[in-house]
Amino acid sequence: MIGLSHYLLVGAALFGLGLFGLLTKRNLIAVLMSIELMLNSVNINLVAFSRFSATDAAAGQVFSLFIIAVAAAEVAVGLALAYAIYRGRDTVSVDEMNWLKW
Amino acid sequence: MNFDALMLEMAVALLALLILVADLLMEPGQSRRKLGYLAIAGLTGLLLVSLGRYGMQGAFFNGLFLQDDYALFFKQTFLIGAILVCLFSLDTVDNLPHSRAEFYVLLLFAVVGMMILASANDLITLYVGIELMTFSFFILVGYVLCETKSTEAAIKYLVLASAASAVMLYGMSLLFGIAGQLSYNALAKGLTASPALIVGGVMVLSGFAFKIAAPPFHMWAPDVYEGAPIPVTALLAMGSKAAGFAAMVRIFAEVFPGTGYPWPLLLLLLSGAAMLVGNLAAIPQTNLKRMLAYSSVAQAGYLLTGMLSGGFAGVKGVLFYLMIYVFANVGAFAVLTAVSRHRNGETIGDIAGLSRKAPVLAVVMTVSLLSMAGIPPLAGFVGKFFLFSSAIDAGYLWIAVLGFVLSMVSVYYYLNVVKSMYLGAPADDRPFEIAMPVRVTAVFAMAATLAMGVYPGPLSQLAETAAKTVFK
Amino acid sequence: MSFPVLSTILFAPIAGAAAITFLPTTAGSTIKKVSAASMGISFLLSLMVFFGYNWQTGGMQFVETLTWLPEMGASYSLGVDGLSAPMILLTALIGFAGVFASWRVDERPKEFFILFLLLVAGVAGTFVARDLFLFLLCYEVVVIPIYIMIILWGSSKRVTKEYAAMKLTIYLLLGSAFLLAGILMLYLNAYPAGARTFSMEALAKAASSGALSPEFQKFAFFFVMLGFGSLLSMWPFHSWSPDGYAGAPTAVSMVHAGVLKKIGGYGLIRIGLLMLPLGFKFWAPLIAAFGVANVAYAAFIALVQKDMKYVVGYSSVSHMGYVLIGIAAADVIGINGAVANMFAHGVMSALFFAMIGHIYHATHTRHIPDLGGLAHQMPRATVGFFLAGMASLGLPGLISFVPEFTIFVGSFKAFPLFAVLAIAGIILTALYVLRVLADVLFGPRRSEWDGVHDLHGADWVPLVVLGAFLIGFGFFPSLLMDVVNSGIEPLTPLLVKIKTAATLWGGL
Amino acid sequence: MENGGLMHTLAFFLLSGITLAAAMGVVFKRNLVHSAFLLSVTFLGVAGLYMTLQAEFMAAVQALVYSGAVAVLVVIGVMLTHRQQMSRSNPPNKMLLVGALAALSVVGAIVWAILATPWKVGKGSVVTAGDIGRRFLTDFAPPFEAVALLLLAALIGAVVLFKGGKAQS
Repeated sequence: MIGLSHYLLVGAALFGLGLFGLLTKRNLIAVLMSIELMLNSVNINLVAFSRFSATDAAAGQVFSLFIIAVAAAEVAVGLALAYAIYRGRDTVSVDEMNWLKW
Repeated sequence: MNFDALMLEMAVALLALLILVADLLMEPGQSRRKLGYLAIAGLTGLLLVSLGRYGMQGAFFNGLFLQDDYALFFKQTFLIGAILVCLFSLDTVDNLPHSRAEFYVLLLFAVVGMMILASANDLITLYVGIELMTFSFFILVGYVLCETKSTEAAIKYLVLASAASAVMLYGMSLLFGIAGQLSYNALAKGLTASPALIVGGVMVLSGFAFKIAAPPFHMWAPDVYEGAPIPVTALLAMGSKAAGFAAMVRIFAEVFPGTGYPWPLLLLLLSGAAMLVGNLAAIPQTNLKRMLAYSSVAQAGYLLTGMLSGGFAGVKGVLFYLMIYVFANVGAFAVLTAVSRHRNGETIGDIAGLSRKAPVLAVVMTVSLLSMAGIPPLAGFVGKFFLFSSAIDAGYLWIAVLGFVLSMVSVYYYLNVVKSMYLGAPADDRPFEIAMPVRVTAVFAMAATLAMGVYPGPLSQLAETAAKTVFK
Repeated sequence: MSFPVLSTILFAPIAGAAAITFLPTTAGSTIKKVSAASMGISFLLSLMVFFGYNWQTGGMQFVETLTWLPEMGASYSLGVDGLSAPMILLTALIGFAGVFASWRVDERPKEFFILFLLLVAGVAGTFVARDLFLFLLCYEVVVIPIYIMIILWGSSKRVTKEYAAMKLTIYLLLGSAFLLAGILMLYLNAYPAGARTFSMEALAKAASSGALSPEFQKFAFFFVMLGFGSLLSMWPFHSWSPDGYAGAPTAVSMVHAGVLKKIGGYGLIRIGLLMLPLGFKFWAPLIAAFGVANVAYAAFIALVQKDMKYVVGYSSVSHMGYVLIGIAAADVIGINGAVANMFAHGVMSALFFAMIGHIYHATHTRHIPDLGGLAHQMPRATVGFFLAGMASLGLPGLISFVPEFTIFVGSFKAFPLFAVLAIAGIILTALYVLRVLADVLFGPRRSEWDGVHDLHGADWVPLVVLGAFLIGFGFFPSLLMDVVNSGIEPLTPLLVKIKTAATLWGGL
Repeated sequence: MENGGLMHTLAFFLLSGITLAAAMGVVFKRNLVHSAFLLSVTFLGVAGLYMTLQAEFMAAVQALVYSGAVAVLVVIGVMLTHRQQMSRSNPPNKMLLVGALAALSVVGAIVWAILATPWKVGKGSVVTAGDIGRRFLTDFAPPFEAVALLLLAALIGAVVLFKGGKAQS
């Protein structure tokens, strides 16, 4: 039978994939996508907890809605920045951002 | 809905919207300085109003939003910081290529975020407060888009801050899983010792460590400080740190103590690492913004010692120190703004000979830096006194000794700046122009640093009253 | 409340400094006059304090108390006793002489005198404070002005002035870091939360009432010893001192060697002995051993120095060894001698540095082999130099004979071996002092120094005031010793009580 | 979907398989456009998982906001900023091994925490959209308003940054 732990493990795997992408991706947009994966794993956790164990179940889903809203805004700002830097440099590779030490 | 509880936050938000609307009504080419004055006047008015709000205790929105002296003290810290930053950024903003009014708007949004953080009593409010502050900073950091450095710093900040948020959120989700609720009060009751608590707690702590720039999550600070426009750096240095501590102290005072794990030990490690890394890495820096960034890492370390004892004495030290850190920081960055306007650079070579060109600014810089180092009779000394004595009192003698020794080591790199200002030859012969607001801010910050060092009584009492409200 | 004498001594220089900030940079002579006036007020009042101090009744006199930080237990409270009266006189005396020794500073005089006055005020504050917090505040105030003064007006010889200044600053600050930790421990352990106080009397009472365990005292005293030891240039923490003095401008060397170092000895007695008596007793043999190392090691090094300032720098390290031995003897006579010797050494080293400063100003060299026969061209400076030299080797009839003798008498009982070694050190002192005097002042006339100026105008002031004390207290030692004794004599019960307390190496 | 049945089990494994496979594609694909589309698939998979958790409202929001808005935004971003060869547009950097080790150790810690913790299963309940809406307007009113400000800030920010990017070129 499928229980809480199954969902949590899926979340953990998603989190790990996101973290791996965050650490190893060169392209800024790819890095942003990896972060989205991590945030999704958080949401899976929250919704799973609110379904299976939470005393205040609604709070978990409210939390994940907030996270979705913020994540959407984050992508918008991140892409605007990516576009800005692309206009200046013709690249969005994180590795090539060497004005400052990474 | 209780509007009174949210009064300060809403007022700042309305002020921001007012500026946004006023900007639309103004001619495109017109100077936006008036809007800056409007922001300063509005914030000052609110600061005065807030002075009368001490002693108002209460939990609103089902206990998720707290109104207490602790939150109020932090809100005043943010207001003071924002007022001073606005004041010395007037000229910087005038010279922006575009979107001048939006600068103030975003700055005010950041302040709203910090204020929410100070009052947050549940994880959602905490998260949203953090994000509102951080989002405003993403944009402010990247504000000078003609400078690739600025954009790059913004991207780094965005990526790293979002990643830190994701890690923190994951930790929060585990805490939610254990306790089943999100408010601090419920968490305090519901958190039971379990592996998930360890992992979740560490992840939440990592998120905070990022906000206060404590190692190993401090790597963003030097780059972002260097890339961002100076006023933004100033606000980031004190605001992000103060807001991070505001939320962190509350969690560590209300949620974690009952869980049976030795959380202070983690804070101890974090604090020692921050002091060591910050002070040692600051030594070879030649760019003053980077130097101040590493110095702010070290300050985070000092501040963390105040949380070790888990009592109000240490928290009082944290509050006191954050307030005076605002003044020291504003002093240093205001001087740096003037230097940067003149030389278009912020290295130790650019500041050379400042004592001949602008003796007042050189004195302000010296006083601010020495206050950060904790040399009496400046305020930083009293702050460190409170922090370290609370640590010793709680039995953590060696971290205090380390703190004392490293703050004296920090004098080395601060004095290198002083040496450059007093001994170095000026790099050019052009007359040094100081805008009036910058001069006023700098002198005011220095006077405050001196006054609170010689007579810390009122501020320390205020901090003590505020700290006591967290420990009910 | 009567006229606040001590506050005036403390704030006259600060007021002077504040007045100078409003003067234009170019008003060099006005700046100097303002400095001289403000230091003059301090000096006259400190004379009044010293000679007005009633040593027959003893205890704290000229007391002033204001509430300051009640929630921390700190108050603004001043007072002098037999221990601090000589020290405050010394501070004002050297500060006053220092202003005149700097009369020829023409480069950025405004900054120079502001910093100098702040420095003197800070030092004065440490000696009149009856509150440990006030003491700490004043204690660290002094370091930063010194740093800036050395880098701006100092001179680079063997090492650059930047290096010398940084070394001095970091050594002193690191020492103060340990001191701060030690004092904080003391403050936190002496009384429970809520009743905590920085009052020196109350803290001393805590120790005698048994609130501080012997283990704690040993532990805390070690920190205090590191702090005050490095300030006093106790071996092996002494190496900042010769470099620092050599790099510093004359007035700073005078104040630093003359009074600032003495804060170390003063603190060891006032804080170390009175507040942590068992810790003091425990570490006393080590302090005495370090003291002997100071005497012997620094004297040997002084023998081979070629720069006059280094000779006097090492000589001051060496003299501090006597002070350490006297204090470590933990005996009324020894401590009497140590305190009096601090005063004596302060006066003579200040005179030394003032004269060296003058000779350097006139000849532009401090290199001993380059100099010689200056008595022909500079008879007045020679008198000063000679006086200081003779005092340094302890000639009877000058200020330091009685104090040094007292130290030996006092320490012989406690540390016979160390006392003998230290006496032997006097021979080395005589050697290096006489060598410098002979090589610099005497010998054949050298024509290259024919045109140099001797002391004139303001240069007289340091020689006259410092010389007066050198001779006056030499002929009438009781003027000094009676006051000192009135401060140390009341310690007898305490000293008797710790006589049998555990020490590091048992009896040596 | 009823909890515990065979359908539920099947749906869970299918959806989590899709989700994780797509997520792996997001991370390991060398072509950024492919990654972006797979990201959309991941989001839809997660929406499906929400359905199995009886969180229909969440699933709808996930599908609309994430799969709809965010994924489309990402695709637009990719298109705007990449005009060179797409096939190697998403290369890894030199930290593959370090990154893998770090990610694995974090996941290891999390998995340990998940498996070793005795979760108090049973108290949870199904949440309706009405519950959520009520909470938004009562308890969570301050963060709700703050998020509104945040979106406004993001809007302003996007405009400012876009304008800046233009001024620069």
